[in-house]
Amino acid sequence: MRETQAIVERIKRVNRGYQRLELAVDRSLSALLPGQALLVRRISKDYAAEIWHPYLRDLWFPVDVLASNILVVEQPAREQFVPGQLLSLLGPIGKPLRFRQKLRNLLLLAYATPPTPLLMMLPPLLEQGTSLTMVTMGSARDYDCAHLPEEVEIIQASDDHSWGDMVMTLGWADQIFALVGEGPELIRFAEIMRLIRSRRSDVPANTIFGIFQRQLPCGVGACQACMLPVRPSARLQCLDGPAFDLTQLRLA
Amino acid sequence: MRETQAIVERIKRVNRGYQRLELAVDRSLSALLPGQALLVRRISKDYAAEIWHPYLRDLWFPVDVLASNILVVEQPAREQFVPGQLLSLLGPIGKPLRFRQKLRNLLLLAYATPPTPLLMMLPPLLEQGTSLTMVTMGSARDYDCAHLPEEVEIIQASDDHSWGDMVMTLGWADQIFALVGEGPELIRFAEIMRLIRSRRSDVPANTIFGIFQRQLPCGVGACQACMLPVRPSARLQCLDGPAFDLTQLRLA
Amino acid sequence: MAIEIARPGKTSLIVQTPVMPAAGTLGFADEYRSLIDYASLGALVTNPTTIAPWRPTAGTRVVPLDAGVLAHTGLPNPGLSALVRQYRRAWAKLPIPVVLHLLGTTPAQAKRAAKLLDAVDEVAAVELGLGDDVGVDEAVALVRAAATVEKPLLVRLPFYECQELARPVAEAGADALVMTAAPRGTARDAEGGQLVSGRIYGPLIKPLVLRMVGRLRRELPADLPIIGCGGIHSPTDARDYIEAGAVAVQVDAATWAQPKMLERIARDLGGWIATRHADALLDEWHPDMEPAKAPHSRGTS
Amino acid sequence: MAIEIARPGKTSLIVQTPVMPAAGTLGFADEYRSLIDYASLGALVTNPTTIAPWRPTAGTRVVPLDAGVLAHTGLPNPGLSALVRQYRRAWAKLPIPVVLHLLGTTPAQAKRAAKLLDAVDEVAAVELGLGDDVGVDEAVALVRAAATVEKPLLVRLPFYECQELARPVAEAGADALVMTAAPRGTARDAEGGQLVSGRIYGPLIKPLVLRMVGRLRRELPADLPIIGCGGIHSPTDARDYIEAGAVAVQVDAATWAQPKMLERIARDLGGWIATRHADALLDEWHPDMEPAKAPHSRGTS
Ligand SMILES: Cc1cc2nc3c(=O)[nH]c(=O)nc-3n(C[C@H](O)[C@H](O)[C@H](O)COP(=O)(O)OP(=O)(O)OC[C@H]3O[C@@H](n4cnc5c(N)ncnc54)[C@H](O)[C@@H]3O)c2cc1C
Ligand SMILES: Cc1cc2nc3c(=O)[nH]c(=O)nc-3n(C[C@H](O)[C@H](O)[C@H](O)COP(=O)(O)OP(=O)(O)OC[C@H]3O[C@@H](n4cnc5c(N)ncnc54)[C@H](O)[C@@H]3O)c2cc1C
Ligand SMILES: Cc1cc2nc3c(=O)[nH]c(=O)nc-3n(C[C@H](O)[C@H](O)[C@H](O)COP(=O)(O)O)c2cc1C
Ligand SMILES: Cc1cc2nc3c(=O)[nH]c(=O)nc-3n(C[C@H](O)[C@H](O)[C@H](O)COP(=O)(O)O)c2cc1C
Ligand code: FES
Ligand code: FES
Repeated sequence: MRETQAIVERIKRVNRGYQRLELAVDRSLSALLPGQALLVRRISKDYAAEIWHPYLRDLWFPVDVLASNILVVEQPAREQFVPGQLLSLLGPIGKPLRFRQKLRNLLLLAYATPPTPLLMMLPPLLEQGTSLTMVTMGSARDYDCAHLPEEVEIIQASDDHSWGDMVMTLGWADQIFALVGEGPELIRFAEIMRLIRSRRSDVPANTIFGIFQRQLPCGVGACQACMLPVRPSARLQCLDGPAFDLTQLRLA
Repeated sequence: MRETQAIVERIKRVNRGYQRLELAVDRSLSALLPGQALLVRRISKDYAAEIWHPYLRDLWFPVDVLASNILVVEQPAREQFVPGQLLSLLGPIGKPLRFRQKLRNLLLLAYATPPTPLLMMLPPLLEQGTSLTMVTMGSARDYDCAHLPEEVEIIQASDDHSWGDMVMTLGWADQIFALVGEGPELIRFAEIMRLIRSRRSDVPANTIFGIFQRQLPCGVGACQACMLPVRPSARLQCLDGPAFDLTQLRLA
Repeated sequence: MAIEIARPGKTSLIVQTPVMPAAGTLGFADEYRSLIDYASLGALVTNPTTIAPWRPTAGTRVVPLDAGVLAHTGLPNPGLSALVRQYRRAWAKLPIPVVLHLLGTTPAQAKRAAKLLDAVDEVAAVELGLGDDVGVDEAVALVRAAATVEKPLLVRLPFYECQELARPVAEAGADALVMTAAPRGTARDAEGGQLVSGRIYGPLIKPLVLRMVGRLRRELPADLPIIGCGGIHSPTDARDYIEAGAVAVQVDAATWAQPKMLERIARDLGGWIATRHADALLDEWHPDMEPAKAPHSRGTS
Repeated sequence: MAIEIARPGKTSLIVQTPVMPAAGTLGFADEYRSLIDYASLGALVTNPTTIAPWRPTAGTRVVPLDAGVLAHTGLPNPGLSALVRQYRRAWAKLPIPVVLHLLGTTPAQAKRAAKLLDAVDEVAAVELGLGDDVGVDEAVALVRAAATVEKPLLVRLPFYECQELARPVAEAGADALVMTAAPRGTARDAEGGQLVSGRIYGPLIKPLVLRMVGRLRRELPADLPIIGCGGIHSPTDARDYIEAGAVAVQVDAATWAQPKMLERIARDLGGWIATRHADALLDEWHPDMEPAKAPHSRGTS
């Protein structure tokens, strides 16, 4: 965890709603792994010209590491960036996702959120031969996946959150990572768990993880605003997350 | 007085510290005259993305009208603008400056402020044969005048605010417009009046005007935050200004 | 939907749209005529006035803050009689009721003002402004004196003493409470370099006052109308006050930065409340739509 | 320049730089070690603690506001004994004194905490946090109970009751007053969609609290130290508090957005006050300069 500066080097539109930014970053950040994030704030050279809106840092999950000092992030196209824009980065935030050894089938669920935090894992897992399925549910279906690696199977769920082969997809998955957005996340994750339990008899521990995307005030375990009701005792998203075993979460 | 939108069309650096912006504006603003100003706020197309910092509108005195819908303003180079930037303009604010009929010698004083509000009058007065002298005092001397019309005589005052030919310049002037910045303006204008009185025996009414540049919350006479202690009764900079007869001002 | 502020033995104030300017921000009459459609508003609340003329303070000041501003004017006004002479024609021409904001100075002056204003048909209601640091006893005496007016009496509470004064002021005769005046604060004047005090405006005032409104709505008699005022900068802000229990809102300094915002909020809330009562979806109203046509029969609720 | 908070019969708290974090923002010990040089600060003020363990509220929430934020955590902590066991080693390693923030719950618990903390050498002073809506009597009882501690007792006053509580709390045994806790407010939770309440942080809090500090500095006994806390986001903000009469400041949520700001303010104020006492010009100190070397003989004032 350090505070470093970055520069927006290059901006490329990847689909209707999103753009990718290449950031020149401190080399220490090239060790960042899937699941780890950055707390980002736009800054200017003139320190006295500090702007306090937005107040808290944004949480960005990079989608790629291009070189030892180039990270790629995906941002909504409506956010205005220009090459040369300076950023202050706090990070890395959180722990890398932990994948099963011999991971054969990985299922990714994105419900009412762009799947950005899931994207960084795609290339390395494909390379090691993992079969990847991503199901988009609710407004996540609006996300245009054309720029993602074509080996990833993309399934759009129907309005009732089901999809063809649902029992099979859920049953075959060695591991599931779920992502939710818009509205109370504990309620959303509870919906996901109900969905899975309704189609899959056994839901063992360490199989289904929810990835949290709360806005983090401090990112270092100090403010305790990111505390989550995990068994046996509450945990912090910023230090222990972003992924928590959904069977261990006290859901709403 | 209306609220209209403008677009930054073109940006040109004019000297070390300043840039000129060409603004595409509503045609009604091409009738703007020297002394009149605009209350300006940066806006975006997305009305919900309203940013409340800075909170109040900036007061801009245009320096030129290029065409029926192009105004030119001069801004510090450190302010970042890009072509296409949208602005909301309230204006025109204030009354045009009133020049003597048969104005032969006009003296302009800029004390600790860039002389921007004085610039719009230069070309039309030169054209009608008025002889123009501008004295820069204090930090106004840092303003690089190379881009101003060369017929304007520029004098840099010395540290004690005097200059060669001072008695003559002050005595010959048919009218004087003074501009002050940084620190309490009533005190600064009082200094200017002392300076003039010390070198010129008669200071008749309607000869020496101070141009005020207070930040105006409303610009329409509603908030009364721009009230100035003028005789016989207080006046508003936004409605009655920006120029007030310094002999009628209750100075600090 | 109209809001009626009434009390037996008094005339009523009927506000067609629950949105008005806060005293001190929109002037004495129609200063904003070229920028705002007054017909979209529920009422005009005038700048503060006093029986005696008040002159601007020597240290008139405006201090920009992060996402806000400090303002200090001394509340200049020509005194009530002169003011009425000066503005009554403009008031008569306005398409909305005029609420005259009277600064609470002394009970005797408040009583005199009440008498004077009862004779001014162009004024539909009086809003009494209580100063900072006014004690409970002084506040009660001022409200009692002002309540001799035959028009509805709104009382604007100071920010810091809002909680303490609300109930005694209501019992002393306020027909509605305005919560709250802009809080006073201190900032460094860029011009003079010293610390100066004044009224503080900005969006961050909203969560503070919204909480007070919510709390006091639960504590005060249900039939006492509360008008929310503080940091409203968007239709959403205004709706939050209504949801917290306010019958109407006053928008303050946002109008300076974005004159159209007041009208936009007024249209949104006017439309919002009308459609809500008709069981319509919120989405059917968009702030950029033209004002809704008045329903054929417009009752008072 | 060092500040000493002392009282006969008590140990002293000596703060070398008049800048510290506000309780609740920097954690319990060295959570910010990779981002902030603790040696630049005057003291560490811990997150709020209680005798009994407190769990996070079910509705933990962070609501972004215009130029600010609402936060509500429920102030989770493992209870004082467990907390001391967990953190005393980390406290011992810190280069600055530790001020333990104790939430005022009941006088009996405050007394127990006082006794417990007197046995913890790693804690240099106690800061008692008074809750919102605490009455004068309850506040006095809490302060009396906490003042049985042999270490210096700072008392943090709630925002809305600051004026009312300051004198009684001082007379009940506070060795210094912290003005103030973050004000509570209400905002619409983007997540759940309802109105929720919590602590409000942002730069616009500063002018409000700065005014209180200025006023109370003039009213309270001159030898009672006031520590200013509220909306400090820059070295200038902090200097304004010192000029208004505070002996030191606490920086709150600014640290979350800009961790280096706390250190920057600490260096600026450390340097500023040192040079001011030496009759040097303000300009000789620049916030980006390295911390000044400690003068050879460093007295306590
Ligand atoms: C207008 C309005 C509408 C609201 N609507 C909703 C809603 O729809 N849904 C929702 O979830 N919330 C809602 N809230 C928020 C919720 O009602 C508040 O958190 C609660 O009412 C406390 O508000 P307060 O202002 O009294 O908070 P505060 O007095 O600041 O108290 C803060 C918290 O501390 C707790 N607390 C205070 N003293 C003690 C004590 N001695 N022991 C234990 N706990 C204590 C309170 O319960 C509260 O949660 C609303 C609030 C308002 C103002
Ligand atoms: C720490 C600090 C340092 C300051 N330093 C300076 C300084 O160096 N130079 C400077 O010019 N100012 C300074 N001020 C500002 C000036 O001192 C204040 O305006 C004055 O002290 C009133 O402050 P207040 O908070 O009591 O204001 P408020 O109580 O909010 O009062 C606001 C104004 O109304 C006036 N007022 C209140 N009641 C009445 C009444 N009944 N009749 C008539 N007028 C009334 C007050 O005089 C004041 O000007 C400073 C303020 C503070 C807090
Ligand atoms: C009882 C009372 C009497 C006042 N008398 C005068 C006055 O005669 N002239 C004046 O300019 N201001 C007077 N004031 C106004 C104050 O100086 C102060 O400016 C006012 O409360 C509003 O301040 P603001 O502009 O910062 O909101 C008076 C205020 C009060 C409360
Ligand atoms: C006397 C008192 C007792 C409280 N007891 C508990 C408790 O047992 N558990 C808890 O989670 N919060 C408890 N609270 C905390 C409140 O619910 C509230 O969260 C706290 O005051 C801080 O709120 P904040 O996080 O919004 O600042 C208590 C508060 C007070 C004043
Ligand atoms: S973000 Fe502050 S503790 Fe996790
Ligand atoms: S700026 Fe509001 S009255 Fe002049």
